[in-house]
Amino acid sequence: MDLPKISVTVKLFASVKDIARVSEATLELPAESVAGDVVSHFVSQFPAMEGLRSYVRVAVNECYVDVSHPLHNGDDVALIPPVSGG
Amino acid sequence: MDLPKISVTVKLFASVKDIARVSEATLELPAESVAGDVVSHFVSQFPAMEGLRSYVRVAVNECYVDVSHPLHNGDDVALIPPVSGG
Amino acid sequence: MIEITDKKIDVAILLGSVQVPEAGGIDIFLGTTRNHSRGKKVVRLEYEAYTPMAVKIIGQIENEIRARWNIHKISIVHRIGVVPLEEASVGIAVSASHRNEAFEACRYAIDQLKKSAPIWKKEIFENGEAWVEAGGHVEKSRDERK
Amino acid sequence: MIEITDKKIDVAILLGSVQVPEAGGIDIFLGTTRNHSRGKKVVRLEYEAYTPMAVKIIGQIENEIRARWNIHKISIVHRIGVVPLEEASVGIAVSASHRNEAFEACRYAIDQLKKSAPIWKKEIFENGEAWVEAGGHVEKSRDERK
Repeated sequence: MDLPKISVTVKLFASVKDIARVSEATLELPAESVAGDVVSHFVSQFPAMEGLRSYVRVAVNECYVDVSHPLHNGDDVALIPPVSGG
Repeated sequence: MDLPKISVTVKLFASVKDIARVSEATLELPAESVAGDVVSHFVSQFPAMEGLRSYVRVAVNECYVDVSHPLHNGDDVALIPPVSGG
Repeated sequence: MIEITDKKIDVAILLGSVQVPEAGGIDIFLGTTRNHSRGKKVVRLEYEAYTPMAVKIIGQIENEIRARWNIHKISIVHRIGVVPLEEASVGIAVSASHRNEAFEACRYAIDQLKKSAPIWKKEIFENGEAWVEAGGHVEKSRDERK
Repeated sequence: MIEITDKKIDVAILLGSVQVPEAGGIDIFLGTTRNHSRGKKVVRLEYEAYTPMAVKIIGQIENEIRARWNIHKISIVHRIGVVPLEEASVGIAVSASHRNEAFEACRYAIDQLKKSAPIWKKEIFENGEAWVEAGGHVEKSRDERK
């Protein structure tokens, strides 16, 4: 019996986008996934992101969230490398 | 025997000018006069300046000076009421 | 006025956006592209933003400022894309009845924007480029990044 | 640039006068005519200066600032004559490599100018006027001042 899945849109920026060579991706995740799981997914797929792991913040639906924040189907997830605007 | 005299130019501004109704005057003073004597001269001539006596600063040749600053012939003396630029 | 734009920031428009008859003091801060960074010669900067979230975060900064200081108007504009030398990447204007509030609120706005707005700066050097990211600069030489 | 002028202060010119490729931050302060003062409705302001001395004193303020902060350029312009509501009576711009210096130097410049530059402000109300002088306001009603 398959576990239920959710689908989220992931937005990538700056160095993270350069490493992944993509600015947006759709990700299928187990229903009980949390924000940190999206980071883990990308780090495992792109080892070059490992160094950023401790620095990247996650935003869900345009709000910063904790890595333990539960995800829901249709969420907009953004990986936010350390910001440097201004 | 007359005491020697000096002549100074006095510049008046803002409320002091309004009271004196003149923006510049030439004043003959005894040779040993100091900056404070110019203030005294105007206060005695215009009693309405009495209230300003403790607030007015004196500048000689475009520099703030103490009331005891000795005056010389040809000096430019300015009576500086409390400033309010900006 | 809160804006993320790819156009040059016009300081006269920025000023006009906060001018009100009640204001006695206006402080304007501009962050400009500097020709040097960490000992290297910078040719230009390039900015990228997560625009809708940046607008939202900057709106939150405005709310915090209004709760802390008695100001009249505040405008925060950030430019994205290429920002040549001397030009402004960010412009903040604050009007208040008294100058103290204008200065403090403006200073707070730029400090908070730098901490939390999802905007990224890439420094373009003569022979390389780097995303500026606190905690680690991700550098590439011209040759590597084909 | 240090200037006492009877013309409107142009913020774009003020900004241009301090822009250099070495600058990372520029702070601009504008003191503007407010429609209220000590509970009264202000119609306009009028400024008078002892111009040559004001230029000299402002030059000394610039020297003090350069001794205390590492800045690139500073411009201080004061307008005299009538200054209508919302318009600037004073404009100060400071460029520096880092924003902290720009903010602090700009703040210091306006604080010192207000303390020592021989410039005077007259507030024109609906039915009277007053020279603003710390330690005592010299007021006249419209009728008295014929």
